[in-house]
Amino acid sequence: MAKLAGIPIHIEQPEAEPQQFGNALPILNEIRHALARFAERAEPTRIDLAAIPFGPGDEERLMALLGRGEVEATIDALGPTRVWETRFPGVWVLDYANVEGERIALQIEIDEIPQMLRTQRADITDSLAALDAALASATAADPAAESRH
Amino acid sequence: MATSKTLGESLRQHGVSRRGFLKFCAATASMMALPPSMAPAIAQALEKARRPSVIWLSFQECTGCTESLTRSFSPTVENLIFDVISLDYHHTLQAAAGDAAEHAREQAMNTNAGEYLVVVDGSLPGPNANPGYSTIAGISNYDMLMDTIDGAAAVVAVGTCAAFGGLPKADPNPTGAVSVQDLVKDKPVINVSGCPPVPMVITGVLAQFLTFGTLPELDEYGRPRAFFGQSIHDRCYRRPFYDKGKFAESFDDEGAKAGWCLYRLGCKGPMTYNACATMKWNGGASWPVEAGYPCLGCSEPDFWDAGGFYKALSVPTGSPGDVLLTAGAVGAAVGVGAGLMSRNQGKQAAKHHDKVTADQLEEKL
Amino acid sequence: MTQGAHSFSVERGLNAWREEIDAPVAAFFSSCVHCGLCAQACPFFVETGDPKYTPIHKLEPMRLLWEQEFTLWGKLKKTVKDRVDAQLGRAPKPLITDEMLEEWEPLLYDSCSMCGRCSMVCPVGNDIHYMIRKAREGMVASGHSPEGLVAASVRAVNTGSPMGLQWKTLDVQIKHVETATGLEVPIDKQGAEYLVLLSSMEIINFPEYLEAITKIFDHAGVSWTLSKTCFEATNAGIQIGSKDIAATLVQRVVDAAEQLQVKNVISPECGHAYTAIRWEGPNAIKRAYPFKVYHIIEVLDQLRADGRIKTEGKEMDRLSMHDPCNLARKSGVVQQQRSLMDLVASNFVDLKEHGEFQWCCGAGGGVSSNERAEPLKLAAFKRKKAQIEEVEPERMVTMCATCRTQLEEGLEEFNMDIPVVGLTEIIADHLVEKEVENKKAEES
Amino acid sequence: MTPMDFLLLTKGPLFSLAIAIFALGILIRLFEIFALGRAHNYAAARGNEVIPGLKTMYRRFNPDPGTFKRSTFDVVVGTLWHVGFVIALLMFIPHIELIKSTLGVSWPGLPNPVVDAVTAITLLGLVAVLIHRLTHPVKRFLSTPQDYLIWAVTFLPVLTGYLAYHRLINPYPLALGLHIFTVEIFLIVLPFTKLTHIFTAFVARYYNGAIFGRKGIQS
Repeated sequence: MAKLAGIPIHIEQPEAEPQQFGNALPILNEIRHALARFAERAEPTRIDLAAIPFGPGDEERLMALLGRGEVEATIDALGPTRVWETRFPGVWVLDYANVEGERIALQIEIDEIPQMLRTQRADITDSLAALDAALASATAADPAAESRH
Repeated sequence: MATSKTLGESLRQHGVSRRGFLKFCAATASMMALPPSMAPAIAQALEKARRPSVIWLSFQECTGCTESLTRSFSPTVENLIFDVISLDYHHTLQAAAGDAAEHAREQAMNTNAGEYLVVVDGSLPGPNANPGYSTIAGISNYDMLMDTIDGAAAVVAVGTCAAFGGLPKADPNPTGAVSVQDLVKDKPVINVSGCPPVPMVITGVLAQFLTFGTLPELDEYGRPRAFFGQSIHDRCYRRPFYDKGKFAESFDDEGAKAGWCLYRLGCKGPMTYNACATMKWNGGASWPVEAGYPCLGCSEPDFWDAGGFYKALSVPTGSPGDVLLTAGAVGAAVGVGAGLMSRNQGKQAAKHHDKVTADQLEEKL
Repeated sequence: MTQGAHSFSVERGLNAWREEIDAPVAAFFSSCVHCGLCAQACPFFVETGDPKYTPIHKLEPMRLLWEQEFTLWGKLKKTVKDRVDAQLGRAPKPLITDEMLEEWEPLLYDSCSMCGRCSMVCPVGNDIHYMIRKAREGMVASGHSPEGLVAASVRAVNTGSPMGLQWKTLDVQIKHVETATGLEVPIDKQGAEYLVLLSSMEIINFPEYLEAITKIFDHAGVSWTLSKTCFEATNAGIQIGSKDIAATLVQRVVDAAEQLQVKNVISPECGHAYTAIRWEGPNAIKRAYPFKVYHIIEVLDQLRADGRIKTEGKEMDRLSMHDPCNLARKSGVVQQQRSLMDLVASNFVDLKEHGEFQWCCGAGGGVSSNERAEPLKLAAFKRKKAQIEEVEPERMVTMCATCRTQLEEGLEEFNMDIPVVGLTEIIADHLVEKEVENKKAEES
Repeated sequence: MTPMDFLLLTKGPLFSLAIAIFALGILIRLFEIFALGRAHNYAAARGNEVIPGLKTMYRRFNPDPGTFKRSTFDVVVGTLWHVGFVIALLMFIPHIELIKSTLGVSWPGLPNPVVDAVTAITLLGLVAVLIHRLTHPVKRFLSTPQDYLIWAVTFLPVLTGYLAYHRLINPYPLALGLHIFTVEIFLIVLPFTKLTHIFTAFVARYYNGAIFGRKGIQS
């Protein structure tokens, strides 16, 4: 029996180029069709990348192909969600992570602005109420206000 | 029991914003293998969903399934789901022990009669086997299962042992192990197979139940199609190599290093239906094939006895080479014997040859 | 051993088949997949369209015997069948009955000229005509052979000629040839290089053949002879399919050749005579010959190659050629006749399928001696007719008296004005005259 | 019996049984033929026997122009499905693995989409030849129940293989089991029917070539 130390171990250098398993291009095609649909009918699309059998390197290749555009945002809710527009305007990447920074979902969204970034109606209503409350309490606390009446 | 609060309320109590909730729904949709466009429907349903009571029974098992579930990085969406279910009995996880634990189970059954979910991991000795092989609090697994499912809405068999018998049932099956579906005939049984199952698949099934209050569509083996609808082979990122005929021939050859197909190393991907290839393991880090290891087919019935982990799927289990040689040798011997008999027949015929003469022919005219 | 008039029986026929079944037959029967391609190679099927004329079907009774008696599987099946019959108390049905053989008689004789074309196209490689020849052994022994062939066989054995021709008839011919040519026809010349055989049909229908070879052999300085004891080359035993009769007839040739101590025997312009003496004869008498056997065309081509035949002038009309099956496909003589044609024809055109893939005239294999087969013989000729029409020759050349007769009769039947000539005669017509030749030699 | 039980049965004992019957049967058939032998030929040979015999073994794959013209369908479709069958049998990687495990020899396979296309063509070809057999006067006349039986046992492995590959039968172990099972039927039936032509055709062709070759003709 070989001693443990006798078993040769050599560490291979990580390859410079990520290996390609050919799954990035089909997604890019799907994005292209979604973008065409949006241009014609203003129909948004969301693509869940969890359902795609990516091999190692496929995701990096796709992201490299999509590149980065002008907009970038972070939403802080249940952990960070990073949102950025790719170099193809209208094509967004949404990278959802939990509070520990581990990814829980990765999506591509084709829209003018991703759903996640929009403020929801209910929140606006709540926000109006909150603002009113803030105003009321501010007014109550301001002695100068009464003197104006 | 906390079934009165809806999931929406529960989440908001946890300080989850609407954007957070939307994110949660997007992740849930992804987990349930639903299209992202389903997220609003999920949001709507989840707002109103109530916390179901869950009773988790562990029989002849290795706790690997529970490990799979609880060892996933926390806090994840899976855990959020767990926060909103009421896990009323799980003898590995719960603090109570002995009579108190059993009491909790009985109480949950009574309070939520007809509505609770039973999750089972592990196979159990069948009704004809010696019940002593596995008991909890002096109760045989069989009795406990039959008693508990009585008022259940549905049963979820988690792991290949519960779903198909798994390791305990493997040849020669000393404990007479059977699967849950072998015993439970009058309740819906959902099999979430795998050894262990992908954690997100377990929670995905629970999420579906509490989101829509319905059971998922099942395949021939009672598994949710959403996760078990496609074979590992069909979703494998190494599939193009299979199609091109590029194979790793051993675990350390150039093909293995280049990430070629593992069919020849015994990969059972073509006959295995599971979500590993897309959902992956350890928070999406990797999965067996990506790690260079052939799929064992652990989510399939009788995978332990399916002819060897490192034998290619198409390879017969016996030793056909020997059979071929033996039968061939016997065939050759018998053939020569039979042929010589026939040849002798010809010789005998020649001996009895009756010469045709012109005189004989002439008399015919 | 049975003797006498009524000795022919199914059992005797089956016994003959048992003698005939060998490894090739077993391989052939094991391989047939009923694809029917052999039918497309058979003029009798092609021109009648009747599937029963499919060549392999003609062998079905022999195949049944092979399967039951020459395969372990067949023997097992028979044992089981017999057991079942015994259990049910019924008599086992015979595998092959007299009625069956009677039904197959016309298939094996009237609709098969043993041309061997099917053997060339069978995709699994079955040599069907090899088996037909063997099957006929059993047909003779079971008493199911056509009257015409039986009569020809009897005449051949009893008179020395299938047509009952006597030496004196030939003698008249010889005198005639000698007068016409001024040359001697050698008879019973000891130690001659070649013993020349003739066929009765030639002597009666095409006397010009004897004259032609007399001239050619004189021209080329060949030492040859006829034999008074045996002039007949044809072998009715081969046609009817009886190696016993065949052996008797071949033995006469061998005796004559050995008596005259010739080195070679020449078969005339007759296809079946050639295959009979060349290929079947030694096996019928079970010994190799002390002499060689040639078809006249082979001899002429050898003389040509040796420069011993000098010709002048060429036929100017459009000539085509019919290869006799027995000579080309069944004996490998294909190039020789073409080399000879080049010598004497300026406008020669081959039929589209020729040589080993030629089509039979329809008269071979005993069909021409079988009056019952007359309509089928004419039907099969239509294939040849179609081939001839494709190339539109002014005359046809052949080198087999049976083929030549069939072509002449067939073309006349269809009112086609295309004369048929023998190749040997054409060569004889173009020989350089001796005196001229001598003069030329003196001049140079 | 579960689908996996069925698969294991077909991959294990049934497969061993099938190849035992196949090997026993086909060797009996072949030796039965060879043992019959050939009578000594006394006629002086014009040509060689061995070389033309071997040539004919190959040449009958490639029919003469006249036969091609007269039987175009048989030649084209017949060749097509035979070649397709052999390619699917010998060039599909899982099959090569099976052969390697049984006989210890292996060779590179073809890409699956190629084998898939070839299999589809083979299936169509087989259906076409069945229709041809049912409609062509000579073929219909010659055909016996055995001809239809061997068509079926040839068609089924190809069909089930195609269905299994495309997962048109579920669950997969059942699909694969059915495929292997139909192959076993094929192997068992082979030695006792004219499927023996797979082997004996080459013997027959050799004899044909040798008989003609001796007379100086390449058949």
